[in-house]
Amino acid sequence: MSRIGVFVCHCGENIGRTVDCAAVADALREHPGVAHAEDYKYMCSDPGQQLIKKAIADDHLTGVVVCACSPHMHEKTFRRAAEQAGINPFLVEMANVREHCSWIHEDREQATAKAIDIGRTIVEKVKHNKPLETIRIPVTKRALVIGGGIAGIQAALDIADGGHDVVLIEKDASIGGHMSQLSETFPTLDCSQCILTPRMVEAYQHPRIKLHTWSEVEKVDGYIGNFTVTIRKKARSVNEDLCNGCGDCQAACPSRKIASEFDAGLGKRTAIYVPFPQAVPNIPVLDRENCTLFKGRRKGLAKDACGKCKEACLKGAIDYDRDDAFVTEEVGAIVVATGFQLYDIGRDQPEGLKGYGEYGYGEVPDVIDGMQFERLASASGPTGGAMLRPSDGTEPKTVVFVACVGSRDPEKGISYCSKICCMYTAKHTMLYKHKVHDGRTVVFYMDIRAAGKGYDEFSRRAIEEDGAEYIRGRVSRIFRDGEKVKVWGYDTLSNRQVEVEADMVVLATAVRPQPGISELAQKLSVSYDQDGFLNEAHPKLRPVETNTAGVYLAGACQAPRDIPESVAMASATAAKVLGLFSADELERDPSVAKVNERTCIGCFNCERVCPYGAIEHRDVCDVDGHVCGHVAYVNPGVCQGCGTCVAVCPSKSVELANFTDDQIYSEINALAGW
Amino acid sequence: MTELQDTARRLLDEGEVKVVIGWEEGRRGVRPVFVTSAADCDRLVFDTRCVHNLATFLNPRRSQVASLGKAALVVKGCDAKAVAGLLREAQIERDGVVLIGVRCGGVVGSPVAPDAPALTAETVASRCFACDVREPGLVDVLVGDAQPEPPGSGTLDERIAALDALGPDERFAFWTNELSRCTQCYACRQACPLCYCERCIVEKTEPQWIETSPHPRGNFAWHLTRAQHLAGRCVGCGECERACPVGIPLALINRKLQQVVLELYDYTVSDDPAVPAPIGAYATDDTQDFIK
Amino acid sequence: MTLAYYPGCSMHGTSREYDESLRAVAATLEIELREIDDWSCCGASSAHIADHLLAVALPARNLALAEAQGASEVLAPCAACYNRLSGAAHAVADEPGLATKVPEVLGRPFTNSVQVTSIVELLQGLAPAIEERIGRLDRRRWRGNPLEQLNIAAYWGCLLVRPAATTGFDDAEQPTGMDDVIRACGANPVKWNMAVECCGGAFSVSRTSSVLRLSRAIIDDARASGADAILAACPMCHGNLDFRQSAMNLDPPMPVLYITQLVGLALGLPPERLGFARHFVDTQPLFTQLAQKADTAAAEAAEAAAAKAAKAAAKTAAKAGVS
Amino acid sequence: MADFEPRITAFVCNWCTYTGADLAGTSRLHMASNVRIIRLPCTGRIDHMFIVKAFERGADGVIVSGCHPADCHYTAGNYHARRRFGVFRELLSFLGIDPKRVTFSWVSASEGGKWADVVNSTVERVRTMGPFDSYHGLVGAASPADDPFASFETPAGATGDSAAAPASHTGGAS
Repeated sequence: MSRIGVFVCHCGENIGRTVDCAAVADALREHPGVAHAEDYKYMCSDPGQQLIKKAIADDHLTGVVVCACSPHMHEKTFRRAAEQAGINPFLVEMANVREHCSWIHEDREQATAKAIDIGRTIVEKVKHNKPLETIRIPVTKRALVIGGGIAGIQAALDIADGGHDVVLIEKDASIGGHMSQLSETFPTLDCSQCILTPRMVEAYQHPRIKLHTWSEVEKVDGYIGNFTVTIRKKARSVNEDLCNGCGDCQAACPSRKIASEFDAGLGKRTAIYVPFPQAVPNIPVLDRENCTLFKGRRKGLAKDACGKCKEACLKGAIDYDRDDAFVTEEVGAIVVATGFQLYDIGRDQPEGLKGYGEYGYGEVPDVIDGMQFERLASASGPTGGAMLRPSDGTEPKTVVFVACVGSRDPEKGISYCSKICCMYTAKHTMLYKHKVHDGRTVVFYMDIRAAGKGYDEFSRRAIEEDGAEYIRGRVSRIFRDGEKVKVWGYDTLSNRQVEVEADMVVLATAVRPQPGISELAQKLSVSYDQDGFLNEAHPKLRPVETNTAGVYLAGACQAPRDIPESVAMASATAAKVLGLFSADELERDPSVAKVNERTCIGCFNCERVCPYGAIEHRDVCDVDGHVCGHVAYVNPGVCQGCGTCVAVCPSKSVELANFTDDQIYSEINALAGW
Repeated sequence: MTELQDTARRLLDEGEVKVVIGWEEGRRGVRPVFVTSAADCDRLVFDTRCVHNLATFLNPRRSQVASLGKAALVVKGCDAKAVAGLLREAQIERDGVVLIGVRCGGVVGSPVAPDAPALTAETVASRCFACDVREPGLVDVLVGDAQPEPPGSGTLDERIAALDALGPDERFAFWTNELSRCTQCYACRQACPLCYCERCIVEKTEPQWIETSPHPRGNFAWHLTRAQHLAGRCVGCGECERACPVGIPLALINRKLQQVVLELYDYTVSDDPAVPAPIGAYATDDTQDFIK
Repeated sequence: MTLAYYPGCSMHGTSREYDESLRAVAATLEIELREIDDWSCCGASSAHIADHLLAVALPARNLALAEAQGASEVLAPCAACYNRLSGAAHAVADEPGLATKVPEVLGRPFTNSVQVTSIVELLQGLAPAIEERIGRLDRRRWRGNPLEQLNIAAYWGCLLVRPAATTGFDDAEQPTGMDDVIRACGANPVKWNMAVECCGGAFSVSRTSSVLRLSRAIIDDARASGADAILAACPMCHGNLDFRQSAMNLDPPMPVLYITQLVGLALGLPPERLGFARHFVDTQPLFTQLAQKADTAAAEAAEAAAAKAAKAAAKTAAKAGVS
Repeated sequence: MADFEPRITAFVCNWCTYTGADLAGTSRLHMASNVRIIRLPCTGRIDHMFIVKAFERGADGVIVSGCHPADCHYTAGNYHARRRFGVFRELLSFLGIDPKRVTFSWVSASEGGKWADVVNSTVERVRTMGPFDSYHGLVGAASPADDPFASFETPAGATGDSAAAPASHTGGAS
């Protein structure tokens, strides 16, 4: 027999003004199964909590209902109080008579009646509450960091320095990410590689960091504290243990005209290549798509068409027959730091985006994007840092920069601000001006968004000291006109059309998430927004966590981010990971689903709807031990307690703790007496 | 006919199966038969009276059938869809059963006639109008001659349209009247090849979601639940309605939900077990006109 | 296929060659055009700057007539008419109140059930039929399709694909539909910069100097991009580019073809039936040039084939000699 | 029907709508008092049986509300619910239960105003539709308290307290 205690809170006047709290207590005292009912000015206060503790002890209560505010407010408070008084905290529930009653109604009679209903409903529920034990799960104190850009490197270093092993994986041949491609960085104009390279080397040499480059996440199983990650090590065709990075293979390779990804297509590379001189690790990969030998093999030639790199390698490190290999790593936490790509604005676009064919990108050689400009300006770039335009290698005297190409243009598919373009465009005008003193820079912009430490000063400097001409307006068309590139635009401040005869045009194209981000998100059960950026758990209070426990976000995979923000996020994820690793066991809300194996029919509807992959198959054996069927099993460590499985179970053979059918049925029934 | 018998004989002779489940001539029309010896295979028949959905016998909980050993099952198009449903829902394994597909041009509404009647718009089962399968897929062997489309009769859809045209109150009155006869005998459930739960929800107490007393309110709850559980799964074999001793037009409800999942989710139940059922799947751009 | 046909004022007036070539092409491709009975002005370049309701009601009247005459689709070959008709249909569907207001103003029922189709959409859809017919012609001619020698710049102007929300059948900044039609005809669309730039439009009379400047830029860019001719689908554009060309002192002049004329040529219709005589820029030199190029190409092809045959014969002979 | 006060049972998810309703409270948005909320973790948890049972037990209308698409705390529970209720709504309608008695809505944690709107509009709509006597009366008694079958299953408390029930239900026995 239930002995429920009901405690009605006045919340000062917040509840008491519209609800007759004493009447609520009186009514509920008469309710069957209620052993104690009283009202008090502030239940959450210390004396209030003492009342509850005393009643639990004196009246031997089997459950507690606090008619007060929202459970989101004080459920924890009262559960803790009950626990201190010696009953299971999950036998305590809140009846929300403040947010859902006293604050939204005026008529005292109606509000009181409703408050009694709410209290009665929760009393009926608590009658069916069961004591639950917090779930404890062990933690593998090892982290996986996906992406070896600045965010991933920072997160890996912080976690490793905190004393835990880190597996860092990078899809490209070298870590470093986009930051390694930049020439100089805003707002300080310090050399990007000079500050990045030491960190790359540090990560490579750190005894606690295990690096997999040229690798991608194939599969993620498990849950917080206990992930099993399968990593695809893409065929590198070079034995990493034997290679000493001498570069002889690269020198011997006859295919020398492949567009270099690192130089954003402006430079050339060989088929076997190290993407850039400072690459970490300094081990080449063989690009099978463009390699003469592999082209021949694909055509089915009996004899290999080339083999120069193998001949050149004195260490015997080249291995043409290596296939993709798979390694599994056990980790307790995952940091996603996959970064961004620039919006390729050419004609052919993925679904939902429309491109900017009218800007001639990809057709007019002297129309380039921001990353290409970085390479032109970089001392390690294809021109050795000389400001020469791609079409004919001459020095451009007039350069037009167009901001917000793709960004903030919902008509064309992207409505968000890419955040970094205002600053890097200002930087570009300065880098250019510092190299071409008699050059002219024209910037078409929508707004200048320079919020950040030293940012506005920096963009003012571009205008005031380096003479960039800022024109507020959009560009309608860019096309080739002989040697020149003509830019048509509109100056919205002076209300006139503008035509600029430029030698080169730089488009500040939008920042978009990496291709394949949605597949990765699905592997991690992390949600993403309509633009493909990964969703944080809460935009303000949990900005680096995701809704999948144990998975964290750093850098531009979550939204457009600049370097300082990416690094700050990375360190924040490291703090989260180190916090997680500080205990040997995790505590989880015990509101998880459980299958009744005696009635489960093994249709696995539950498995099909489970967003977390928490459902497993279990064999059922007959008396002789032969497998005679299968039933579902919910892994309580993975289950997050949504209860979707319960709703689709035809025989109702799965129950969600604390939201059982019994409890809900009782609540519905309690309302029958309105 | 001999093709069917020969196939069954060969399967039993070669020991590939222990039992062939098909139809035979009974005293009151055709009836299901379990043939366990090759010598009995000439009892097997197939004609327009073979209305029963034999896939119900594959339910692994039917231990008497399972104890006979590996079975070969004679299937029409609708039966094959039911087998696909069982595969889709992990109730059976494909190599645990041999499927002998028979080409089917429709069956009669009532199987009790002494001879196989020719199909006319009057005699054909109303559900055959909605059937798009002349040759069942998924099968190991396919027998019988090519069949024409069943004679046109959209009576089922017409009746649904007529009900749809009524106001809610009139529809409610119609169904209250129909369901008032229900005795909750659960013959509809037993006949259904896809109602295979060992412990049906109606038998679950604590809580007892569905009132088992055969009053209209309990009957509404039962039939609402049965229909919802079959939404996107029902193969339209009509066995529930045929089994109903009080003649409740259950096929109307099942057919209506077939129309609904087709309209909302572009889904038609098929004999391909790899195609997932619409409930349990979703698309992020599913219709939500009804959601405020 | 039967379509309601809304000619508008131009097709019966300044651009009769557009109308003639359209009718010739339609007859060949077995499309019945039913001119809307009692059609009236679409409001084109003036109504929408005067009054919004008037600008919707004028074209809507014609759509209502088409509806009453049993049509489900209306072809408006003139780009301005198309723009106004599709704009009105869109406005009635989209703007609250207009669906009841417009029939009231018109004094006749209007359910907005008619689809408005542009000439480009129509011909794009007919591309397979055009190609099929060219294939049949090719089997009969010895020197191939002379249009294969034609490099032509597809000029869209402003009204066919703007605003994107009401037209919507192609990209507003980089449309490709006319290129598809050009390719279907066997000719080569050139890549150029001015496909959707303004020709000066309705200012042909009131501000001729602006029109000359704008149209000239278009013609110059077409020529610089290697075009032998410009393709237009708008009577106003054609007027500005063709009729006003004499004032530009161009040498040689740039022929401007209607899209239906090009299709007519591809279908093997005689130029007389396609109204080329009505052009201000003589198209004959273009045809002569294409024919010459085709002859040369055919001769070269024949020569190459003969050389190949000779080579093969020599090889066989050599083989025979060895054995 | 002016004195008829509809009884509405609302099944809402914990993360969006329940929190949105909290916000409505915090913002002191006044609304009709006819709705009783039952809190669930997710719309994915909501079974069609809840709705049927609510009607059986005297509700005149039902609200089902959760997170907007792509906002689900559990990633996809609301998508699954949307499918099931898309079908169930049609089923109800076909059996003659006017789907206007059931409001499905997406109310996020920040949409306190929308919640008030959903509550008020549902109450008003059901008020004009009148009490759901046809369903309640299926066993021949309008009030569950008078229903021999219901009293058999209803916890004694609910029946015992019916005298103290605030809103009087005006439906008559059929």
